Amino acid sequence: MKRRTLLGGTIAVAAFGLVSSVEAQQPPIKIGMSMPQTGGLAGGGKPSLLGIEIWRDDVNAKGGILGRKVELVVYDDKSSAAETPAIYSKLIDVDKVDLLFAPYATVPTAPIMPMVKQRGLLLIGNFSFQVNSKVGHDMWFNNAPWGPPDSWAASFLDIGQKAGGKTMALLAADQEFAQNLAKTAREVATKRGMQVVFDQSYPPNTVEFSSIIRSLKAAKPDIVYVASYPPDSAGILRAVNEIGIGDNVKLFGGGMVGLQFGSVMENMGSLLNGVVNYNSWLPEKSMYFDGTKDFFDKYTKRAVEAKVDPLGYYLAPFGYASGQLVEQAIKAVGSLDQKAIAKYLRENTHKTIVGPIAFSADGERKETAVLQAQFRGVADKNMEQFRSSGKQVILFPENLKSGDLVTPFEAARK
Amino acid sequence: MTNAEARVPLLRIVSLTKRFGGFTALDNVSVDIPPGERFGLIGPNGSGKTTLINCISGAFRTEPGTVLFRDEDITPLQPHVRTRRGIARSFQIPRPFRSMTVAENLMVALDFAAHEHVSVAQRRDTMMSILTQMGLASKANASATKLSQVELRKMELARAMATHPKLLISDEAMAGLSSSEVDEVLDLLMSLASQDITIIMIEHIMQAVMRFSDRVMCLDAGKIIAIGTPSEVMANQRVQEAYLGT
Amino acid sequence: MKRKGILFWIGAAVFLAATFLMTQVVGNQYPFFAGYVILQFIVLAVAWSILGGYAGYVNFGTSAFFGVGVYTAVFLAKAFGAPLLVQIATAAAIGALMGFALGLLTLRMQGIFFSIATIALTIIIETVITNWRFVGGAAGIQIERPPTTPPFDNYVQMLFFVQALLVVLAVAISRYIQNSWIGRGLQALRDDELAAECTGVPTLRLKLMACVISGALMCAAGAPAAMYLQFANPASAFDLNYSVSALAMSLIGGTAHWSGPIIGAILLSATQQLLTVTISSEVNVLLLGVMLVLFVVGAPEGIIGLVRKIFHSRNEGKE
Amino acid sequence: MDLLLDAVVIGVLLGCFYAAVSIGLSVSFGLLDVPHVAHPAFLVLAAYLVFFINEHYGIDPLVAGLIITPLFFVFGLAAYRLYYETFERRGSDAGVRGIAFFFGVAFIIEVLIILQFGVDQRSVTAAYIGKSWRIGDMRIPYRMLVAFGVAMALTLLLTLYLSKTYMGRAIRAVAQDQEALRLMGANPIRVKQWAFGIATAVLGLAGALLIIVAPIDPTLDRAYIGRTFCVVVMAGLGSMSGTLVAAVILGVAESIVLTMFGASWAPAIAFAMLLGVLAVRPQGLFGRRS
Repeated sequence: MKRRTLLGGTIAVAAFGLVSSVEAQQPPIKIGMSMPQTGGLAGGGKPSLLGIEIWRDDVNAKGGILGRKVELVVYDDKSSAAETPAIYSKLIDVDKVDLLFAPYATVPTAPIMPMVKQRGLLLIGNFSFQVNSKVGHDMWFNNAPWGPPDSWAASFLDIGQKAGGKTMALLAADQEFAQNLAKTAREVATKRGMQVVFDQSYPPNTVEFSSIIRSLKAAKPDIVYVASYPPDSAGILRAVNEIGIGDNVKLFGGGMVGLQFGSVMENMGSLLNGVVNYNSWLPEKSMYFDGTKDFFDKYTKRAVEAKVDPLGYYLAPFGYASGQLVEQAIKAVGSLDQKAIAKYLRENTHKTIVGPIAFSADGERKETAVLQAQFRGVADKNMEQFRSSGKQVILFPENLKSGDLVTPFEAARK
Repeated sequence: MTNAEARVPLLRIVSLTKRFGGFTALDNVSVDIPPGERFGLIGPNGSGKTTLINCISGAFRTEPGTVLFRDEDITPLQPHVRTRRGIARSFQIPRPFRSMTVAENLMVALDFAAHEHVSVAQRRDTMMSILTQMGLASKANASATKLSQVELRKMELARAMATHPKLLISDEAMAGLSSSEVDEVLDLLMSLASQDITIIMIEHIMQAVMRFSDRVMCLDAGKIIAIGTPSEVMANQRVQEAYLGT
Repeated sequence: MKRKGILFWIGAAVFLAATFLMTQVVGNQYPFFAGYVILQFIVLAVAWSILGGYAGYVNFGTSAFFGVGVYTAVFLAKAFGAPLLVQIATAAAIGALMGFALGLLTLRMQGIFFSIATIALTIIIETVITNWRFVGGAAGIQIERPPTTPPFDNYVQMLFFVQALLVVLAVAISRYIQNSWIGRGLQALRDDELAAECTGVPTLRLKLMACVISGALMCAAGAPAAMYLQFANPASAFDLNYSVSALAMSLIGGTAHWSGPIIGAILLSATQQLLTVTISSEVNVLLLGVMLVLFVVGAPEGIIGLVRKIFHSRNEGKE
Repeated sequence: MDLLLDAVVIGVLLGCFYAAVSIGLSVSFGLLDVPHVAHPAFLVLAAYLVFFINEHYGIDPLVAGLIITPLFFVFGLAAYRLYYETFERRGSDAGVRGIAFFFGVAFIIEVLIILQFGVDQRSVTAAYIGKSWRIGDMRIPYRMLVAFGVAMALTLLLTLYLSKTYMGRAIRAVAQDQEALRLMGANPIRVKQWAFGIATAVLGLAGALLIIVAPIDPTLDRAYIGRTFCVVVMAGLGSMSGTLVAAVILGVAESIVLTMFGASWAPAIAFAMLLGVLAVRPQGLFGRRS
């Protein structure tokens, strides 16, 4: 008996809190999401959220959408998949939000995909990787620049092959995102008849990479494709610097998460030089679109107060872009009808601060806009240097290219 | 003692040896204890008394040597099985079940060691009669942590009694007690012995051992150095050396 | 005793009827999502306290059992498309086996050594699952729910009711254990293992029993989580959070009585659910820490202990 | 063969690092029986303080570690006092509740770190980070040599302290028999408090090592609960040199698996070893209990 009253009480309190908060005569447009603000993904979740918040403030300063203000309803999912179903149920059934954004990253997003599909709801993805491939939801749109799943590995291997690379080593973290990257890399390599001479997954929380790098080096690969997570990325680069990687390596990097974050880059300093890694946005001339500069002016100011990544290149502008996507779609459709919004998003190309975005049928980008960029001339302990162009030279895609590959890897590190 | 029964010992220890690493705690100990005997076990500290008890009650495993109880080899049996066969003990440092009341402490023994299945009410009666005999009836519902030293000793004996033992081993049940309390506990043990229970008593208080025992055995460095009537053992030179010499 | 037993079963029946009615009447989905999580933690806490509370063996491996439950369900769903009840039953069986193996391997160890061994076991099992490609490996796996079976028109409602059944089962077992000779034996061995053994308590067998029952229930609680999340990855399924929560809930509620872990689980997980959708930040984690410290310091016997203190005049230790 | 030798060398150094971060626990848990699951949280906290000092004053991380050592000593004294007042004083069965208490403390520390330093990964700079020492074909990172040095120093100092000084012997005595100690005229609580202070103080240097060897983030402590307890238990409670040996065994095993076999199996191997040790020798390799 006791447990039911308690449970009922909880729900009543939760529901009550909501009813009282919405009182304006023109109800705001509510956009609901969970966002990792604690746990392992918080380092990405926080800047991403800040990007979305800046969009909200910009939109509201302009008078909102359809004359209605935008309100964000955000809960912390603690970077855990176990939390998101209840949170999104709350957002849908209790908060009755008008639109849904997905949390940053794949793991927290995966459990809500079947749910939004079943209910026929629009979901704007946030840097998750291939969560829709099995679910097949036609109202899913990912803000990430990934594009077709294999394009990422393909572009990296292209660069390597052009530089004369024939064999590949693969080093991946034993965690979901890295494993997905490694899988596509393996497939692309097989398709191209490229020999994989080293293929290892290392466990999370590996402290010391010297021994792994040593055995990787012994395999003498031309191309080293690394799919790693923030703490390991730093450890791997350190070990590479200390142990060396051999003169035959022409290209090193690819899928190292973490080298996009300001604090990590600052800490790594000159160790980064020569690494060719994926990215989503960089302060190169080719990357500035309408509003991009304005956005970063605001972000830089607010990031200090919020204690989040001072650079915020990787995720924050895409958070802003998510907002721009729905903003344009709602304005064009003239209502909050999710089916219509989805139709509009699918059929048009949208202008955002990260460039034009067009979606293919699976809700991913039509074409990949994942950058492959090489670190050059990076000095130690200097955050500000990354704000100027030339520190990360874009090698791919062609239309954004800002320089050529320096190879071999050991030479590029100097 | 001199009757025919004495030839079928209740407890029979044959060439028992126990080693801890390189240290030999018991060295080829053999002894028979006939039913109904009051058996005193003495020896200086570290002579192997408690080790011997642990071997009898099953807390320690022995490789060479066997322990026979009522003509059955109990060497491979676990302690709780031995308890059910009729070997009960108290501990040198009392080990009550602290989260329980005195009554509950005894109920554990009655629940697990009772031979036949009896009703809860009957078990309660048994418990109360044991407590009354031990002079603990008024403490039945007190927490075991609230007992005085002598009460703890008595409760341990009561708990051991609740397992319906044929052999009761009392390990220094009088240590740290006042002389009047020693007498009290000694009287209790005597009265238990008169109920057809064989008792092995380890004790440092010589007077108590002398008064209590039919027979006394003295251990030193894991070996039996003397066994016989109390006065014989006391007169033994090696016993005197063991106690006074080292 | 008898009357209390009847009251208990009436209460359980009312609880089940109410949860069932809720699935038929309430249209809003959120109570089921949030309620499911709370019920799941009740089962975990109750199961944990059978070994951790009654026997005093602190199992840090709740997440190992939970995760194995999740992956049993994932495997069965993927390999055979097995229905939910089969998943749960199999998970319980595997959990029992796991508990038995863990017990055999480790119960001869005293106290904290057992806890450390359970940590080791968790990491080993997680590594095995991480390297098992069939169930998705490290990358995780998305699982499709089978169609909903009547009388439920929504899968989460069904899961909610199934978890409620598990709660009743777990509580009934826990209550039975406490009131029976098993409970007294476990309590005795928790206080003093040698003394218990020498009082006739078959300690190893009782511990194994507790381990098996506790393991089976934990695994069973984990199995429906696969269908609840429709996704599983090792990092989430073997989250340390499950281990800490089960322990914290039992202690906050109090382990001296079967109702303690229930109270603790409801209090803690309801608070967490509430905080997730209100304050929703680091403060949430902070609160768990502060609550743990405060309760452990201020109410060492948990809420049950506090209540007993208040009604001290009643005869204590009985039920 | 070259690779194997390499793996062993790196493994030994890695093991030394594990020893350094575990040795405090070997005192607090191994000798004092305090179920200190917040030990890794204290460790991460120390690492963050080292980061703070390094970042703001440009002081070498090892020196920074030494600077916070007295602070941590006092912190340890206070922590034990709190622990004693709430648990040991009330008598037995602190076990479960002690664990819960320290879990709570660990969570609080974690959140405080997030509030103060944010969730971003942090690391320090020093001359010996990022460079390596060449011997023939082999290259050994200097930071691992630092770990080696610190671990050796800590083990040696603690072993000497525990065997040569009056207080050290009292600490070992308190682990064996409190009553005997009381008879010696020493206050066991004082002794334990002092020992806990020392156990916490060594975290200053250990925390410096943690951030020297690899970058840190606020939730890193969770990864070290298993490792540190594994080392201390495998060693056998309370043996300082045993801690070093057990940690080195763990490090070498991990390193060999990482190099020679599937890297992803490394954690399972390490912990399977622990289970094996516990099953055969429940008292650990160098256990104090017979």
